[in-house]
Amino acid sequence: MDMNALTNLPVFLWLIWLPLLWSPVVYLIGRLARRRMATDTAVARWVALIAILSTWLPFAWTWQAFKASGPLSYTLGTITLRLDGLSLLLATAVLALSTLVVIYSNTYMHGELGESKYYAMLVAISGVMVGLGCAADLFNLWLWFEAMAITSYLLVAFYRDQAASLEAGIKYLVQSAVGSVFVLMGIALVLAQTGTLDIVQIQAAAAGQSDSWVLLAAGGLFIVGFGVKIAIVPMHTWLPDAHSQAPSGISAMLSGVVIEAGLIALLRALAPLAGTTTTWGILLIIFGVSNMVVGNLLALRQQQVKRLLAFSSIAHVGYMLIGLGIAIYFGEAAGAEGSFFHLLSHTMMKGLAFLSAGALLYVMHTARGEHDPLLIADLAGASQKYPLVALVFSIALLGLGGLPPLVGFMSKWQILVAGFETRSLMMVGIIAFVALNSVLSLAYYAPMVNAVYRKRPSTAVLSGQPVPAMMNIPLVLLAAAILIVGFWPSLVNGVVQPAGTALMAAFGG
Amino acid sequence: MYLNLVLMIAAALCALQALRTKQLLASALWLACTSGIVAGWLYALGAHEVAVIELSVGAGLVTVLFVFGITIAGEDALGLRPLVPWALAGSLALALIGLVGWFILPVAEASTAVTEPTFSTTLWDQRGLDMLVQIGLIFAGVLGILGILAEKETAEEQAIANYKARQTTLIIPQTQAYPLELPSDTPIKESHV
Amino acid sequence: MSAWFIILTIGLSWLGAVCVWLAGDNRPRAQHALAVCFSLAAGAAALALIPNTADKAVISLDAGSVFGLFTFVADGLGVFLAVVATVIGSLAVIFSVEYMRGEAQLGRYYALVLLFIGSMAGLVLTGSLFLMFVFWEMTALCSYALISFYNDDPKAVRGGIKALIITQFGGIGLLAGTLAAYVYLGDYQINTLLAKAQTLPGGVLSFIAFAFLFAAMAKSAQVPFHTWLPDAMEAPTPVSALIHAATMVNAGVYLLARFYPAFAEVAGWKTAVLLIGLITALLAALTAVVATDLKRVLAYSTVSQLGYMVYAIGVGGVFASQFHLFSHAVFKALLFLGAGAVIHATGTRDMRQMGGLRKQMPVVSVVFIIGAAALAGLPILNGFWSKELILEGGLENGPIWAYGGMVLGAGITAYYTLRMVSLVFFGQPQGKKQVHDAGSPMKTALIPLAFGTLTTWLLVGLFGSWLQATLPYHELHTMTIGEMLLRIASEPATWLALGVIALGIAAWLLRGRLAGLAPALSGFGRAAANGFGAETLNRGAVALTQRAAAALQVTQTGQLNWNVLGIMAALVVVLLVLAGAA
Amino acid sequence: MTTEFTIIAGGVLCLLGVGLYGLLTVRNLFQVIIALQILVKGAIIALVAAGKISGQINLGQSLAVTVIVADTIVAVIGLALAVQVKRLTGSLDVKNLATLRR
Repeated sequence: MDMNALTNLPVFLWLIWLPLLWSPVVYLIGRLARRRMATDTAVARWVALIAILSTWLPFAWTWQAFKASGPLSYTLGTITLRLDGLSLLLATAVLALSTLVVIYSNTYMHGELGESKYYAMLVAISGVMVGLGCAADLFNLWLWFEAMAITSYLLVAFYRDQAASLEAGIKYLVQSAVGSVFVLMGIALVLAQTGTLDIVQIQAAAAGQSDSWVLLAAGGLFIVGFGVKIAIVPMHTWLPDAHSQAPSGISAMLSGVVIEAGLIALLRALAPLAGTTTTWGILLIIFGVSNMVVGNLLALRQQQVKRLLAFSSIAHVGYMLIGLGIAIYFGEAAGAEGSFFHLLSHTMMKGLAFLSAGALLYVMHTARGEHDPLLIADLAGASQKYPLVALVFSIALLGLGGLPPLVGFMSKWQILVAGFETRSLMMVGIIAFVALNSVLSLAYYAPMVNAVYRKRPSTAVLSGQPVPAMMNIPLVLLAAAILIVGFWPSLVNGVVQPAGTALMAAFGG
Repeated sequence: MYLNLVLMIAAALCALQALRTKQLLASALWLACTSGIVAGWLYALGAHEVAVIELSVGAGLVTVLFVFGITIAGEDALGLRPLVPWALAGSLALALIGLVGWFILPVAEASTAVTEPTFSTTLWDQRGLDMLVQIGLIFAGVLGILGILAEKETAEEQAIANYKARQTTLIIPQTQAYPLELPSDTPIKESHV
Repeated sequence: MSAWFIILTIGLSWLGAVCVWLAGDNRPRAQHALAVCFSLAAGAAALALIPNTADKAVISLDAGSVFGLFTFVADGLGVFLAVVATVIGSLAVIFSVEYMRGEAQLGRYYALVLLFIGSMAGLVLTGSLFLMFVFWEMTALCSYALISFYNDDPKAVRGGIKALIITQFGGIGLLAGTLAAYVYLGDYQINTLLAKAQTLPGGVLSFIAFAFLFAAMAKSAQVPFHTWLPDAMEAPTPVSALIHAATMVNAGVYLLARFYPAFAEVAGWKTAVLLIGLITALLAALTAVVATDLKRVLAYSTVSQLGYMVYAIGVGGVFASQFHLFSHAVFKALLFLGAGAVIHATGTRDMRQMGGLRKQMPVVSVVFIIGAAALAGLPILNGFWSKELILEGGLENGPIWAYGGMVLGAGITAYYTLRMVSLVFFGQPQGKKQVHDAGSPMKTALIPLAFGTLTTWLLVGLFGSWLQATLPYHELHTMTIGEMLLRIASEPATWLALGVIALGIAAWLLRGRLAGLAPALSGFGRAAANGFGAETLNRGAVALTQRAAAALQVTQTGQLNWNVLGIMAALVVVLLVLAGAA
Repeated sequence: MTTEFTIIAGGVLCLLGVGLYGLLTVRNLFQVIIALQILVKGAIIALVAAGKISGQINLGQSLAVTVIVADTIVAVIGLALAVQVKRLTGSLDVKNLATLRR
């Protein structure tokens, strides 16, 4: 590969390679600095910040190029990477959230054993997820997916001296691995049936075999295989453990973008098989409903804040699945747009919820060297000592509950509109059920908000430490985004609409 | 054809044995056996290169790692009553493969032969991107193992111990400044006035 | 011009909320002052809208995608309710200066009150169904947060969450109706729905009509959704006066009145509305008879009066219902604030521990009795005129049995009102505390309301012609003051109603003789306390949900083997579904 | 040819079935990882056979190599986790590894 070819690479590739190249640099510099000085000056956190900030540069260029000429693509050998609306959506969410998480971790993770590894993985996983969003070859997609899993195992089981953390890591690993084998089986079936792995070519080949049972089986395997990572009920059982045991920044990443990356991987894999049956959409709707029921009911009984938030993620995946189901089954583009809007708003809200809960966990337990979970009872009176964290936490929770004028309401609304647009009586019933679930979810969000504003503080609050200043930055930014996009939802149209268009194109034509 | 049948039965039996045996070391060796048979099977299919890799990695490297792990960790929890009842586990597994089999069997005849580039061209040129991603994968894997398993990293440990010590000294005056016990429950005002 | 006043009405309230919050809880004086200033300014802006009403949208912003045009209309109905919200809102804020003095977390209190005032004004001024739903939910949110304001008290927390869940549950009706209208009409404009209602497929129109009715029932605390309102009385009393008496609970009635022209022809709709109003008015009034908590008596009376308004719409009396809404907002705010002054002074809400306060709190007792007389429907107070208008409309256009029920309700109202007044202000003092009359901020709020209770009925002609001029789709039976006087004085129905009210009063005065009835009524008292079964229904639903959740928790075994079983079972199910469909 | 590939598919399904059955019944963490490895063997054969069916056995081989690498990494991380669990809790039993539930 000569220099000319290197400079001619499409700019979006740097969005993928740059973090991946930075990752070993972050690790090595972090290690060396620590060896040399034997103090607690962890350089890795600053290098990671530079790394993630530098990725915004190719992002801006990519954005411009996409606006100017639509989807970008790059082919090496027989494998194509294509950046379309869907990839751009994921890239936006991933980059934004990982930047904030790096800033957040600056104090949260400071002084932990293996800090440089943490940052190396965090930087790597953001590149990997962008790559996942761009993969246009079925096997390559799986490989990115596997890479995402492998980079996240360490992050989940980061507290290696905590049995609970290891337990969560093992469940996550085994269940992901089972899912990944199912996906491989599906890929083998598709390859055997169509003779190709390129998504566009598969679609062309599958179009002629609308009654192929082999392709049906492949689609089923994809749904279940990727479904493990998306936490579709009943493959969700690992999620509450992993999300509650991981460091809070990672919980935010897992809930905010990793689940969503899995969802986009599923859509990519399922799209070329769209012609074989219309049942895909129905399956997504069925799973969406079961996700909402299970997620909400289980969240209702939780006493640990992070575990509760994890269950609420399961419920929120349900909304996205229903929107996508509407889009796929009824051909209703509004469903896809609503779903992608909800994906973005869930990234913001759940990101904020985990980060602010994490901030409280940090000041009440972690900073004191304890590993107790944050209980709802611990929240009592937090507003008196931590007014800012209490406010943003409440904003996140009320947004998740779907109260206007926060962004969660707007995105849910769009999904509901799509449901009514189908003018199908069954769908209207389902939408009413969705709305009912939204109301039910208030039964566990509202008590937390109440607890935060109690006048009599809990012991944990009384003995808590002050919130580090760096931690406030991502909290304030996310809260502002939730409010601003809530008041002005068309702000995100630039990301959401191309994604919707891309999905409809992938499934429709 | 009969070779395939034999290999298939042998592989499945070895695999089953690996999961049923009551000795961890034996279990790892049965896995190596399975791997060896699978390698032979791959060879018989005409996949000569991958057969070699399977033999060296699957039967060789992985077994060594298993044995290594087993010697560190020791035997434990073997042959206990399973958490999912045997009957349920067996019938669900059978139902699953039965269903998948119903969907995909019989497998159709091979399509017309395509002239295909050599293995190395396919691997390094056509699937070059996969190779690139794999580098990242290996890096992440190594880091992951280090992160989970690394023995005490003396310099780092020391630094952290220092850091934690200083943090604790920061905490102590604070915990004393705030009363840890809640003030005795003063009744809330009867009505909210 | 009116566009700016609308922006000011909503914007000033919200800006005030932010400012009070930013002022911080360690500067309570600044918080009180800021809250009063901003609420008064918003009230002034709303009043300035009165001469600037119009029947067309004066603000229109394109929000894009599925959110439609954000429009605001300054028509009579909207402006009237916005004025009620902001003016009574500012009086409640002034009252709070004394009532909330020394309380912790004033910032949260005032911010939520101001946020509520702005949202309520937005709810009635907007011309877009989508925005209406947004504001609808925002008022519910503020209401919830203020009910739970004293959130160290589990009762307050429970009450708040109950209110939130029930009104949100009703909100699903508004949501479904709005979405159906959007899908079939192509936009969210209220005027589009009113203009094109008859072009909708019949089933769709009925769906929208009943969905909106469902929403209105939950918001306006109609049976069987009324149980949240009495429990909402854990809120600070100025909040009860503002949100749970004068403004938010009227939103349901407003919704029905606003869309009456579209839904009047829907088969069964008017009958349903009428029935709900009748049942609510009667049951709530009966419950008020046995309640002993002063604020709960007022809450039940609110439910009952809302029943009157709903009934009025059911018999086609949109104007009468709005006129009663107006009167009720004024006298009920007066009653609540008066009750607040009493509770503030005595430190209890139990009427059995009050008594004899007439001498100790002369000003409060005078204004409270004025308000109570209006509630009882005694001439010539505002409640009398508007209630008579409703009853006469009911006699003319509704079934006679419903009319009979409503007149009976008027008698019961008189009975419990008198009971309340005499328990609180007459008889022997029961409390041990030394009680003082209200201070000047409280009086500043009470006296204008008392004055309004005496005089607002004089505005009937103005109010009517104003509504008629700006509501193109409504057929209103408005009248001038002279017509009203003549009509009410000449109708025999008036005298009948007054007779029943007199009977109610007599029943209280002769209660000693009627004591024999007490055991017979005790079972009824229990049923009333239970909200006539609605409370059991609530508890049943909660228990069922909790039990389902507990049962579901078993599936989260935490054991790896079972987790993998979940994945396998999912694959089996997916393949079975696919096989079934293929 | 049909029968050959049908037999291979049957073999893949057998490995899949055995692996999944193992995941449901074994309680030792090492054996859990072994069960995962058995599943992966099935996937490798499936990919190679799929390549052969479509006349591109070298493609199938390339995919299989990648899968071997990736899943070996997963297995090793799993082993590392298991060893660490044993160090920390003194047990490899899945049943003792179920503190996070409900």
